[in-house]
Amino acid sequence: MELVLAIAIGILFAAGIWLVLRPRSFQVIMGLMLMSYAVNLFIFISGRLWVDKPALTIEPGPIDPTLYADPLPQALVLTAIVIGFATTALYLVVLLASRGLTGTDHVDGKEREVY
Amino acid sequence: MFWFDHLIALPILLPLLTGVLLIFVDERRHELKLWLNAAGILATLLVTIGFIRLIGNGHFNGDTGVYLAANWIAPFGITLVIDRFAVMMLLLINLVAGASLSFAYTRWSRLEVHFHSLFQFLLMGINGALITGDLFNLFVFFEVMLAASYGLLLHGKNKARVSASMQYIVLNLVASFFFLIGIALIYAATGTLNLADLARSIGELQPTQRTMFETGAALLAIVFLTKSAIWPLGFWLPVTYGAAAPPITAMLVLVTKVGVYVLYRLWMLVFASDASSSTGFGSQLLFWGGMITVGYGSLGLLASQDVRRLASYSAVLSSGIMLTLLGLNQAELTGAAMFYLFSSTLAVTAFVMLIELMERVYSPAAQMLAITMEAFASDIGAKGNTGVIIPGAMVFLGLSFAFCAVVMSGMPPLSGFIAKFGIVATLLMLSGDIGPSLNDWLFIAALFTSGLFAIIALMRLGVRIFWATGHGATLKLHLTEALAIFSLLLLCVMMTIAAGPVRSYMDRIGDDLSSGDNYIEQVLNRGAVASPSSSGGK
Amino acid sequence: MSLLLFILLPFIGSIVAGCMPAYARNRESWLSAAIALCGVLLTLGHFAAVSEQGVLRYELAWMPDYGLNFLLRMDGLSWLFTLLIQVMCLLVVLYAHYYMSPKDPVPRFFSFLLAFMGAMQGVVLSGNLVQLVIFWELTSLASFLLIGYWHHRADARRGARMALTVTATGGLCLLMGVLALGHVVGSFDVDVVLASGDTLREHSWYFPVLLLIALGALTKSAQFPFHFWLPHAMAAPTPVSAYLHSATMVKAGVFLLMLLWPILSGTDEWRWLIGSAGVCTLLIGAFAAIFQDDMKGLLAYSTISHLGLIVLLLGIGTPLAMVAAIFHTINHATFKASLFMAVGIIDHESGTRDMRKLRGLYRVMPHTATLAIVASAAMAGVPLLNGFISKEMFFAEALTVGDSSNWWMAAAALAMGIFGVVYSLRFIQVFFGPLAEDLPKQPHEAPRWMRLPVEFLVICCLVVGIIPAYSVGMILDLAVRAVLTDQTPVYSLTVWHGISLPLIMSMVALFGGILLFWMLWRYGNLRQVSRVPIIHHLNGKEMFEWSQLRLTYLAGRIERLFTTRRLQPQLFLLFCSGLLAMLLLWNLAQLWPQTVLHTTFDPWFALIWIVGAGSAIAAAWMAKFHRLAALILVGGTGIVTSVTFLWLSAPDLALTQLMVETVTVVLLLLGLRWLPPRIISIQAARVEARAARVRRSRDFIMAVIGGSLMAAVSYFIMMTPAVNSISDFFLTRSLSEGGGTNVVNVLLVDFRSFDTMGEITVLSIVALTVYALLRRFRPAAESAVLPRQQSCDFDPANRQTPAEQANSGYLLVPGIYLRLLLPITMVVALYLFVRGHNMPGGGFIAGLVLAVAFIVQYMLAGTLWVESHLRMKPHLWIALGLLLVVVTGAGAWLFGYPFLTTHTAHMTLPVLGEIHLPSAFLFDLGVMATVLGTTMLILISLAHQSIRGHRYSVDVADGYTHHHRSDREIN
Amino acid sequence: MSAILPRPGLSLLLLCIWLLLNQTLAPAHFLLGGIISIAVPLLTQSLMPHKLRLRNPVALMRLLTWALVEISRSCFNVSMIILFRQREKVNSQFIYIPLDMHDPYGLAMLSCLINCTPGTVWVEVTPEKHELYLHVFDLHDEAWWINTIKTRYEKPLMDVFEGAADAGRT
Amino acid sequence: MNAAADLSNWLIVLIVFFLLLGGLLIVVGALGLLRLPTFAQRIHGPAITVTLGAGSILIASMLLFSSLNSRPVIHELLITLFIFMTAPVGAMMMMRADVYRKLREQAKEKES
Amino acid sequence: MLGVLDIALYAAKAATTLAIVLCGLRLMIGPTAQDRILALDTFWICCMLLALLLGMRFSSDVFFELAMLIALTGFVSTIALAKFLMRGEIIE
Repeated sequence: MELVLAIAIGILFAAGIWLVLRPRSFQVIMGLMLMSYAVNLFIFISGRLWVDKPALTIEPGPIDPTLYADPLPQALVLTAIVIGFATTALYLVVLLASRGLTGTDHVDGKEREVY
Repeated sequence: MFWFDHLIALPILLPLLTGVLLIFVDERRHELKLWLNAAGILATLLVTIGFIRLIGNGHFNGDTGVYLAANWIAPFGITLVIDRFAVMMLLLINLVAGASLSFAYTRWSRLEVHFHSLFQFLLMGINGALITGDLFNLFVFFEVMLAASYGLLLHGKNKARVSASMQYIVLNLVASFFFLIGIALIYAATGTLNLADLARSIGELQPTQRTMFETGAALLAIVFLTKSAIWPLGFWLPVTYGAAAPPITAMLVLVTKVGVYVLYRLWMLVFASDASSSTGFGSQLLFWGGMITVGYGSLGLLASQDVRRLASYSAVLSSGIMLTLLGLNQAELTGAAMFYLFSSTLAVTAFVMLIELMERVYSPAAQMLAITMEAFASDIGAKGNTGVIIPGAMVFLGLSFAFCAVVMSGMPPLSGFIAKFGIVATLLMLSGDIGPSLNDWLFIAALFTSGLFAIIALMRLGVRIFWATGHGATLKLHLTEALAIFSLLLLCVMMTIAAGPVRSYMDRIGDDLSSGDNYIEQVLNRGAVASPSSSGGK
Repeated sequence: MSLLLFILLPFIGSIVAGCMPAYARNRESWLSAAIALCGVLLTLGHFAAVSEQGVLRYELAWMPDYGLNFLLRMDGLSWLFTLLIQVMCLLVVLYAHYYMSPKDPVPRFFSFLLAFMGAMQGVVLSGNLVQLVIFWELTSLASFLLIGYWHHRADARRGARMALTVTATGGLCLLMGVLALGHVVGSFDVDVVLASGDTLREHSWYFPVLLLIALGALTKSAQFPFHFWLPHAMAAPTPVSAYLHSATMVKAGVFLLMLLWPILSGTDEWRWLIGSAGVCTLLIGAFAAIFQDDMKGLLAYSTISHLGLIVLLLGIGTPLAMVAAIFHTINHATFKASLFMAVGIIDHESGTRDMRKLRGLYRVMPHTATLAIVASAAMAGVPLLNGFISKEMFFAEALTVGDSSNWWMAAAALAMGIFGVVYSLRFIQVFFGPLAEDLPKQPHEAPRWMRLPVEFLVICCLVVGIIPAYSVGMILDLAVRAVLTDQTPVYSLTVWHGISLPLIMSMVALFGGILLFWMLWRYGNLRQVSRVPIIHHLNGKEMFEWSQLRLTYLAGRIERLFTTRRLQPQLFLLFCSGLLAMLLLWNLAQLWPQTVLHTTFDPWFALIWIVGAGSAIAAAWMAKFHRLAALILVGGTGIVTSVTFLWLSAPDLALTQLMVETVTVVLLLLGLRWLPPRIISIQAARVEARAARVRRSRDFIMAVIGGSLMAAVSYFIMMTPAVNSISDFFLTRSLSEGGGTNVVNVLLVDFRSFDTMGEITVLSIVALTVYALLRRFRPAAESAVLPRQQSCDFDPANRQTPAEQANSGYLLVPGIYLRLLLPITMVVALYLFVRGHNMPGGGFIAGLVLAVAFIVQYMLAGTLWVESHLRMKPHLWIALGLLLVVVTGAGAWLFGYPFLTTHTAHMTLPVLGEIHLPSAFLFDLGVMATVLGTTMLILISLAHQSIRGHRYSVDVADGYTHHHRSDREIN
Repeated sequence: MSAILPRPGLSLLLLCIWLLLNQTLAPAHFLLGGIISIAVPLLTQSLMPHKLRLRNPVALMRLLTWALVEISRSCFNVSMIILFRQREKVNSQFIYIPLDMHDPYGLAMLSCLINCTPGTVWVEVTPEKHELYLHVFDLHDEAWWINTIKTRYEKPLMDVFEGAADAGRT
Repeated sequence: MNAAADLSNWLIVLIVFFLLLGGLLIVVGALGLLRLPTFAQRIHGPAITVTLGAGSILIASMLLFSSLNSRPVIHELLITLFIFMTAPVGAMMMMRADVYRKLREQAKEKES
Repeated sequence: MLGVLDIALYAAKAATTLAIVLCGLRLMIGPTAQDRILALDTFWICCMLLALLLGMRFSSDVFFELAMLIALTGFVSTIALAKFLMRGEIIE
């Protein structure tokens, strides 16, 4: 299970890196999305991995923390997801603006001169 | 819990509130917006000064004000921490912010909607990053800061700005991913996010956890180094500064400084205490990175043909010097470093604002003249033995340029010189009889060389702009703009005159940072307000 | 206290002068003259005190912790220099009043001049070495400004730049030397320093200190090899040359050497360093002076050689040599200043300084000519003039160097004497012969008062030359005693010592000089020669400029080499550094065995992730040419991610992830419409291939390494046993004190509500930015053309407006559902919001759900229709939401709790039963409003683009044949 | 009345949804749900141009029950085809079915039934001839389909939504 | 499965039946999506999943929770309702998109 | 007898996962955009069912909201994509 998740994170990250290093702004935004998935999962597992634990809704009465997964990383992931969404949106709009003003969708705002 | 403890949250809340209120105000009522904005900054400044007084009078025990947001004790809740270091930075930030607002008033703030709100949000982010005591909260405030800076960078959109901000945004997004990974690693290793708790627990880490922690710390370091434009990671800086509107560039300079601040804070708090091999390694890395940055910056200064690049390279230079000082890993140097940070920041921001005035007088094209024109110019041009009469605004411009140049290049007598003198003197003082180490010598040499290069570059530029092409040029100078620049330079002068007290205050900062235990103790022992309904954590 | 006046007066004066209007020349000069006069009187007033107490001190605390106080100190030497500065200033001001043209903006001139005077005073009076350096650099700045006074002239600019560069560099060296010196002797206070000469000379740092300080001094007083800046500084107005570049500033270096003579001198290093510099300068200067055609140039070089003489005397290092040095300093100041002024007069009256043109001026300006001749005689060292005496002293000292075995010093001295006579003759020959016709102006005698300073100085020369002992004896003595306190030698200031070797030498020099001049004049065609014979090609100026340019170009090349303005390399570097950081984990590998497995392998989970990873890779593969497909694939990955969250029992995350997923897809689709078509052109592909293949493979390797590293890291994390984290606290307190059963939500709105506040602020910032960015934004022309799908004629929808499509067109039937879903979704959103505190959900999800519901309406009926039927004001939502959050947080203050402390109000109503209203609820409400507002604002601003696009396309589209998005590219 | 309750049916539906969501009949929730179910339609009615008129709920019930059977039957068929028949034997066709019903809600209901029945997918109603453009997964007898749709589905729906009055003309 | 001791066997049998049926139908639908040749045919596969597959799972869940909480738990009906409201829309849109895209491609071939 | 229920739940879960995998394959192989969209749509449904099954597995209502939300909003991205395919832009 751990191995599966680790490999998954790795693959997502690799795809993200590859795309982020591409010259086209749309590829970059795709890469950013993939990377944010990977990073979210990574934060999530920083509280270690628990399967077959009940979700983090607790009944009244004394609580045995060992029965539950670590809630803090989940809260962090939530915040991270939101911020990631916001920045993605912003980047998308900047991408459009740059495409509109410079006429190209190259990340540098100008086509790379071919030599 | 005294009334003044609640003040600690204000540096974050005041800008937020102001920004929100500014959203309500209609764009057409520009004056009102401006006054609201100014009022927000002024209030923050007053609070800051209040902090100085409070700390000075020892109202906060341990001279460290701790605020438990939402009333949860550390390390569980989020704590805000105020000490001299934070207060100094707050002061600097808000002073510069005020200046750049007054500069932006005439032109830039009318260019697009929501300038003022974004401005305040940026301040909120910076202030939050300065005073938060929680790692993830730091990330959040960094994002606030960055998001606002994106917005402001795009302000008055044009080709250059948009493509520059593409670069800036993508780099910072990736850096933010690193930030998150680093936080996750640190949490996985230590199970806490509170800075004080981290500093406490670093001693009792298992080797495994320790390695994870160090990796996380390294990633965070990369993030902050990117922000503070260390050599191989700082190429975004000239591009961005070159594109942004001058008052915005001034604020971006502050953002850079925040990166440096956080590095100092974390390093001094968490690493300075523990003496593992990795720390030494890290400081070596930091030192050399800083040195390379200094070299890069000074070469860039020498090579730069136009004003904007010159400004950005001097910013690079100053953060390079700060990083090197940190890499020397002596807490006593912090005072000198802070002094330098102050004066260089003031000078660079003032210079950045001058840029626009210069460009208003001389077309940027004229600035791109090859330097050979100056070097081998045959004695062409008017030969008569009568000088050119300079209009008043031009006198102001020239004088402020000269002031900036003097401070930035560390020439006597202004604060730049005091700062450099302080650094070298402290280094010599610390070295004692054995004399400074090789690294110290290298650094001193770099310091002087960079100063020389700055002199040459600035002089060349000044001569070209003010003397070579200055025939009857007239400048429309608005009072607010003049005021902004004047006040910044005035601060430099005051720092020079009051060098003694200022410097000793900065040294207190150094002492605070070097004694991290006090910070840890204050934060972790801070009790929450007991509530009738519930007990314990609350 | 009175010492302070010496510094304050000039600076105040300079500020006042600077503020005066441009036409106020008289007021200007009166002010300056007054200040200078006061200075002179003050100086004379201090004579008694100095001669009695030896040293006057005045101290102000500045940076006491660093031994850096504002400390003024006046001893005999500095008194002498003060006198020099003040008197010269007085004369120069008087002279300048007539010299400067009425059209000149004199305020600038006088204010710079006074500033310089203040700085110079600071140099000679400061009793603190660092402070001395400060004033030192100030003099450099002032001279820079004064040289560049006529900045419309290229030579003035160049001269100024050269002077500043050289002297400032020297200043930096000096600073370093002073700091090192201070470190060695433990203080910057001059008196302390002077007291501890032996410690310094023993110390291992002696040579570096000496070298650095010497560099400072030599650059300042234009010693070889730094002498080249002085001739170019002659572009300054003549009063400036007279004042700065002959009398005072260039003497600063000499002053410094004299000041530190007691502690630095007496070693071989000193002798060789200073002495050799002096000798070279002396000879080169004198030799070069002969062949100048510009009178000022000649004087400049002679100044250089005389400075060399003084420096050489200091280098010789005997007490008598010191006496001679000080004495010559005075003499040189007097005659050289007067000569400069004379040149100024000639230049002023005849309009040129070119000795090739000038001739026979004696006929038209007899007074000036006489003065100039006498002064140059003094320069040549003719008996009964002051130059003679000091030069004789110099000869005497030159003879004493070593013994008879090395005669070269004497030879050098003799040569210098001969050259001196030659250039003096060359100088005065402009007065003889027939009057030149081709002069720019018709020369005539200068006004009375303009000649006065010259006359005064020349009289000084005579007086000192005839009765030295009674004229300067006391002053000289004072200065000498100040420097060599106890080792003051016996010396006699008399004209006639009887026949002695020095006397013979000076006679030889005199007549040899005349002879040489005659020969050069007759055979050497001296009159027309305009370049220095042997040494012309070691041209300091050329070298300076060349080095400057080289430096700049080199810097530029290096900078270009080590910088980039493109994004991809920067990202690559960033990733590299990140990976390096992760490599720190390598030694986790040893800790491998002690890891624990929390879970058992689950094949189905692996299967799901095969899909997820597969679609991620496919997305990476297709993102360039099949954007839509890539988008869908990324969506698939997103779903797999949220399924993972679900699987690992984190429903909140899954929920948020899915909603964000949906909104993001809509967002990207809105953006996708404006991206340019990407059609593979074979040729371009082939051309690109070479460059790109390398890049691609590089990136691919990077990606693989990065991915595997990430995988390794996360695996290690999951394998290492969990640490006892702070999370138990949250679990135990969530219900009892947070008042909610959903721990994650309680974390968000209570424990870490500060984060949430920041987070929604980020959202709002982004939304405002997007709005501001797109408000007046016009999409690119070629992308504004209608999509291909809307330009085909057989689709009935293309004949309808969006509203018609929705209300009667093909969207009618779906529209029924979509419209019915709006209220239902709102109810569900409210439910999620209310239950959020205890169940998955909360304000954020609710806000997103609401936003999605509205967006669906936009998609259905188009922007115009929806907004004509329903006005939503996203700004208002954002602002209200944030405000609510802040106010809720601040509400805690009323109860004396910190910001954002939650408080639950319990009330029991008759019918409804018990109701709990936690303040976190209001907080969450604010979050919901903000999220709704931001999402709507972003999406609507994007949607408005296409309206603008349509409007725009009408203008541009006709005749614009453009295949928008070929279908091959979509799938 | 209509000022407060523009859409009584919708309000009722929303109230039911609310109570179902909260799985309670507590008075507090009745109150809250009531408020919501009155407020929401008021907010959203401007975006809902088409009004719903239910004439004959009983017929609707009957239709639904029949449809359920039909759905499961065709579900079975389609599954069989997917699992066991080789693909080229499958005869998928587009067919046109002329429609008389104009009430949008009726059409919506029809589309729901058709799409939920495996084997048939609604494409669109052609604007000119007002024909239903339909895709059938495994077509053997086109006439049978047209007949089934018109009698089994359209007529009852017209009863339900357009009333018996104009349902006669088929 | 905790706290479910009081489930009567016939109920369990019922639940199990619906679960298995649902699972089977889901797979069959997905299989149809995968192995049918053209889009117009593939779109019929998921219909099974959506209707009966989902339906039977929902029934199972309803039965289970009702018996666990020993009171009728019927809020799964909501999900059913939503599915029946949303699934047709998606299907219609996709189908129409497919149809018109095919038409466009034919038009393009005619041009060239 | 409860064991049977567990097994059945596991089987259902497995079946759903299998369905997800099949959808994923279709998602990847395409070949046309509408195929991918269809696959994505089915994907959502399967997720919803998975959520329901997990809810039954843990016998908690927590997952119910999730399932309901997917049922309610899962189709949005589907129709957005479909409309983009059909009209070239989703909000006209």
